[in-house]
Amino acid sequence: MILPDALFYLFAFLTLLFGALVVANPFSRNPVTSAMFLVLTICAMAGLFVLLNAFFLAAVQILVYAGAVMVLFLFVIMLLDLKEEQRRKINLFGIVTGSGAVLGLGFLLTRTIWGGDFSQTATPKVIGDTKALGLELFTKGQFLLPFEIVSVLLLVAMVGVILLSKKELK
Amino acid sequence: MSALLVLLLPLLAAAGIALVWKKDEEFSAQLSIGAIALGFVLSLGLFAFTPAKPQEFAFNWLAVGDLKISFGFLLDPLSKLMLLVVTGVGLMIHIYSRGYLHGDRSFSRYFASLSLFTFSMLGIVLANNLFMMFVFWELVGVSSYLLIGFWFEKHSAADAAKKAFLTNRVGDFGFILGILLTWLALGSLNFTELASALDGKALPFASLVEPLNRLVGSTNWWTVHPNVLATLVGLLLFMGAMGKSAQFPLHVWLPDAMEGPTPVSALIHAATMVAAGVFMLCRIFFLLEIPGSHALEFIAWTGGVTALLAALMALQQNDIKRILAYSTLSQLGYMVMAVGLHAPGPAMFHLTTHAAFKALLFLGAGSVILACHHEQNIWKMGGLHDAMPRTWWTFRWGTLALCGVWPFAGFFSKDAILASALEHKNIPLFVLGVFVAGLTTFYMSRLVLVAFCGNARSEAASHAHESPGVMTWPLVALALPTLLAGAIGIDAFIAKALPSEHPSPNEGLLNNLFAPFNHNILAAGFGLLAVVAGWQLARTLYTNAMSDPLPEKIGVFAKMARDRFYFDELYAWLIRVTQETLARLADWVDRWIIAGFVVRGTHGTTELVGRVLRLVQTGSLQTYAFLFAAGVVLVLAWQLLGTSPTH
Amino acid sequence: MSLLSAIFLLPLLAALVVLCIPRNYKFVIRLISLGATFAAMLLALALFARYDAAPVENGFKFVERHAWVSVSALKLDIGWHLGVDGINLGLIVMGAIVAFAAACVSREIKRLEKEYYTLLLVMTGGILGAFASLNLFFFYFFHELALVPTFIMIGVWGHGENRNYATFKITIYLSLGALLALAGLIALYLQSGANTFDLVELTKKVKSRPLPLAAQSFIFPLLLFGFGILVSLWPFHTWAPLGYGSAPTATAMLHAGVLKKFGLYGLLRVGIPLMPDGAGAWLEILALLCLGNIVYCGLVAMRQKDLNLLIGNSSVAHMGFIFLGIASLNLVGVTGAVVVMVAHGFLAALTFGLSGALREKTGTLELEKLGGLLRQIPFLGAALVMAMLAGCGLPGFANFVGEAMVLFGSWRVFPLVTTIAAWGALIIGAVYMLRAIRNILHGPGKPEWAELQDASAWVKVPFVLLLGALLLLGIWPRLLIDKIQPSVVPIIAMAEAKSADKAVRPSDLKKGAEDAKQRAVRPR
Amino acid sequence: MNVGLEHYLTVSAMLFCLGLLGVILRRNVLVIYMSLELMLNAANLALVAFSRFNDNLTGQTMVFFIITVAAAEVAVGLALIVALYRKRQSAHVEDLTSLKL
Repeated sequence: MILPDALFYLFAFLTLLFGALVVANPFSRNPVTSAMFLVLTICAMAGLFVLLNAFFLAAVQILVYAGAVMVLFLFVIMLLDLKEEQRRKINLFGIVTGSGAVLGLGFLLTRTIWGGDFSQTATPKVIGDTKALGLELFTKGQFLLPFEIVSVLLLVAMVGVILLSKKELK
Repeated sequence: MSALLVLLLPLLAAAGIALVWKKDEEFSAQLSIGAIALGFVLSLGLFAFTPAKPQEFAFNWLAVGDLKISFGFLLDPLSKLMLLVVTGVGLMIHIYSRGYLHGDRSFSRYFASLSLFTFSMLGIVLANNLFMMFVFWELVGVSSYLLIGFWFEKHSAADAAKKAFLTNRVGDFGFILGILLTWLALGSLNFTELASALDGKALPFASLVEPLNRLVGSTNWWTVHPNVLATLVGLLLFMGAMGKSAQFPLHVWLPDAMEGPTPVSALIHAATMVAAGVFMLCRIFFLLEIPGSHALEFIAWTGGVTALLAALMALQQNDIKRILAYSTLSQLGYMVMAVGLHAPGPAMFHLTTHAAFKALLFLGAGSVILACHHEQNIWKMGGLHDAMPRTWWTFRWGTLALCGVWPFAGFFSKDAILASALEHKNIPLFVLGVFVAGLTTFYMSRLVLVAFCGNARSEAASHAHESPGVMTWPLVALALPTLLAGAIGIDAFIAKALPSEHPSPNEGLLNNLFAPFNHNILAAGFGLLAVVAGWQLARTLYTNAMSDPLPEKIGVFAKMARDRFYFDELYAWLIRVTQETLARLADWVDRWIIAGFVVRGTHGTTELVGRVLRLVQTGSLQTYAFLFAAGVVLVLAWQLLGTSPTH
Repeated sequence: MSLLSAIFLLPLLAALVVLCIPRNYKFVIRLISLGATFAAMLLALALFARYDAAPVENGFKFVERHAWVSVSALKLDIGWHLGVDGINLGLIVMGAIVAFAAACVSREIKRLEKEYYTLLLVMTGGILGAFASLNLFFFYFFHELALVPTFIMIGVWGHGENRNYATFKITIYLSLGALLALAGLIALYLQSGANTFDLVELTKKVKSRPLPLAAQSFIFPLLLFGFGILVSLWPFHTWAPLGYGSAPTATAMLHAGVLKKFGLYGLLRVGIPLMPDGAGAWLEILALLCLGNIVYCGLVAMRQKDLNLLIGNSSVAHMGFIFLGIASLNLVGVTGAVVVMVAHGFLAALTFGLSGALREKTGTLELEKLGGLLRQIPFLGAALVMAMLAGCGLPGFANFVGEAMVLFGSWRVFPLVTTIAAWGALIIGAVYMLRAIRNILHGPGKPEWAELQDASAWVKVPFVLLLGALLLLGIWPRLLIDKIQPSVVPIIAMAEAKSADKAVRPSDLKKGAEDAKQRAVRPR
Repeated sequence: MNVGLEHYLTVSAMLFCLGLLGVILRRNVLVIYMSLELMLNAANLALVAFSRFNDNLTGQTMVFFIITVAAAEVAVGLALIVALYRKRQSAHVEDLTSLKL
């Protein structure tokens, strides 16, 4: 039973590595590289989802997130044809305080995570495959209304985007 | 009922003049003279025909809880006598001032305020309780303010009016406190009730001591002893009299009050207003002589000091009206001294005679001033005795009465006071009285010798001529009581009103003339001796002297006397130090501390805080994101680190 | 629409009518506002005449009551409850008379008349409504209704160079005070558990079950200092002289004369009876504060160079007397306080009216510049002299009666404070009043004022009216006092019906005085 | 020691911090936006982990909705960035300081 643990560590390491690379890419400041690394992070995340028996979500993650959202990002980067950013003066004070705050937050979160004892069920009976998720969403009746509202939300987002990106005609 | 009429007539006259406000003199003069003439006749009626027993009728003016203030009249011999004095002398002065102020622009305003004055004076005389007396006390203060400040265009007159009113107000402050204390201790303000509440009770204030002590005692450095309270009541009420009768500490306003027209000085500062204080002392005499209260000694000595001080000041005055003003002050000192020597009877007697001859002297001075074209300095007059015969002999009678020469009224009343000083075994006051009598004769004869005898010193004096009839007839009318008042037994009449007096039977005119001699030969003898001494000294110094020889003789003392012993400067300095600095401090605190620091302070701090917060809005996304993150971290830290993680 | 509600609804109605009149009919606007205030005055006088002092069930007459909002779920009861007893009767009549005088005096306004008169009428309606209503909600609402026009009028039509500063200061101060008072009222509403804003029910409830001491000692200071600020109690008084100095005459008359009494009326009606213990603890402090009012503001008034500031400070000093009367908590003192409230209303209106007329004629109120005016303006001068003398407590005017009663009342409870207060009133008051007369009226005539002519007949009407009122109440005070006293007795009874743990209360002192006099038991 | 809930949560926490760091330090608007997405995914991870270890599916349905919302958000966000770019011709954060007081 040590395979899933090994896989967990692998995927976890990959996710964190790619995440770090999205944020602070030592090689080039080009946004495209960070976009690519974001895609890789999402795929690593999908792997983790699989480990957590959330198979449907892993697929959705890759399909929607990696596929659609990142493509949008690339479109915008291409549209704005951002060049390599020339390195502006490093605002050391900003960096130090920023990372200090983030470290503080990380320390606090881990401290509480490892402090609290969570009741964990060793072997879950529930498998997050499509049928189970479908039943959960539509028959239990709890999430039917939110589902409809989300669809409306998407519509609103579309209208918003169209309006925003219209050229000022007047 | 007729008393109400006497009181209200002048008020109606004043109101009538004020409302109609027609400019012609005739109407206002006739109205107010008619009112006071009718008043005089009625008070004569009251004086003669009503029974001696005091009657009282009052109606309830204000009744709230245990405070019952009524508005009523107490008619007893004392008030009837004063009624006569006020209306009698007042009538003379009304007639006189019609001539004196002829042609003045605000003639009707003068007569309106004169009637208002008479109304308030009558109010004091007739009042049957302390509160009503206080009400009219202030009204008299205001009407004297209006009269003294009659020529308000003159700076000196306006200031004199203000000074008079304020000094009176200081006296009234003491008076109201006295009233409050009597009301708290004895529960009522009505004279008859107070008298009944007092006699037959050992120490009325004893019951009050314990609670008041606890209340005031919180400052526990002085305990309240009943005698202290009794004296306190006496002194506070005396303070009211002090203000009105210009006694020692509060005497500064009287000389300046000469700024008003002469009839006003005559009316106010000779006959009535200043006498109100002495009348009040006699009226509340039973409050003053509560066993254990030392108020009376204090009063006696204040009177004595005032008499001496005023006499000294009068020595060096050159303005004829100021000399008479100071002589009034010293005579008032006599009366207050008499009250202090447990002798309200002689005090009232002296008050009545003084009213007559002092009014005469003032009016005489008025006619002299008018004759010499408003010249008031005696060293600019001279040789008037043949130019103005009628004024001359009436003035001479007044002077003789004032100095206390035998047949005249002044002798009898002053002798009565000196006799009571002897009876009361108060030798120092007796000596002081005799000395002041000498001084009085000295400065009065100085005035007479310089102003009337010798030869004219100024061109205006040389062709002075007798004043018109309307002015000289009142002089003659006043000269009669000056001569006869002493002997016709007024003191016997007064004695009936004052319980503490032993009424001596009034045995006819003739033996009254010699009563003072066989009554107390020592007092009469010394009195006359002082008069003769004073006359001789003045004669040697002043017979047709061109300038005042006294300053070389007594040097700096003369200057001090002329400058009134620098009391005015002392008070001015005192006010400047206490009140002005306090006012300046209060204004400074108000402007800077409360309005400035507190208000501007809060205004300033809010602005400062605003400016600090602005610094945070740097506009860069980074700082916002950072602040956001830092905020989250702090909250989490505070929350999580607070509770121990081991749960 | 009974007599009482007609008195204050009339001006509000007139305000609406004035709104509909086009701007350039200036004369019609002025006529309507004069007519409305005159009618209100007549109604108020009729009310005064028909009010007999016969005791009635819970002390209020001409009662008018309509439930407005009474949501039992929210335990809320805001009803339209009007009523008059001895205390607010005098205030309403005085308010109506002063309002009419203010309407007459506002002839000096030369621009934006329409807005001015609407605001004036709204203010009058608000004032009279505040005094007439017995429901705490409307009591407060009408006060605010009257307060807002004050700020606007001072801001727009005011005089003087620091007019804006004065407007802001008076607005902030009064809103702060009103806020505190509101907090106090709401706390009272909640603590009393009577679930009603109605004063009569509230008093009944509190009489049966007094508020806990903790609640009282918390609510009373709120009310005291809230109303204190509204009434310019000593440390919070700086807005008053400044505000009145730069206010237009009518606003100064109405606010200083009438609206300022709202705080005192509130304290007397709500503060003292409902929270006797709370009041007991604070009265000594209140006595000292009002000493500050009388003496401190008197001294400051002495230093003022401008007549309006002097009068403003003197009106603050008079407030000290009313506070002293209330703090004495006995029948004589409190009745005296109510009399001073009414008398000072007339006095403040008169003095501000006169100084407004003077400013209109001479253009300045600087004491140095003025001088020797009595010859040119005899009527205004005589009225000013009488007003000033009334101000420093001359008998024959209503102020003296009130101040004498306050002195008698508070002498028993705070002898030292009363002595100093008497000194403040008699001497300090007289000093600055006479100095003002001396500087303005007496002395030789100055050339620049030579061609001044006296007030015309119409201008004299309000001053004659106010002087007449002062004199009438001064000469025959029982006209007002017999009506006030029966309504003060229950308040005093409630104020003294508290735990007798106080060290020295007036009751012990009275017992001491009583034994000495062996008098029959007096009505307490 | 087998992998428990804490491990997943630690990973999610670290990923969240990384995202936050990115938002604070990077000055290119798009990269900030991507790190934002990173933080969002960290949250998803934690939710799924909870749903797995608490043995019910609500966590996963939540993630499902979050993803849809994230998609909508990205669309609108990018449109905003494009509009911003068109107006200011720069996507660099330091040029967009018109909010400065």
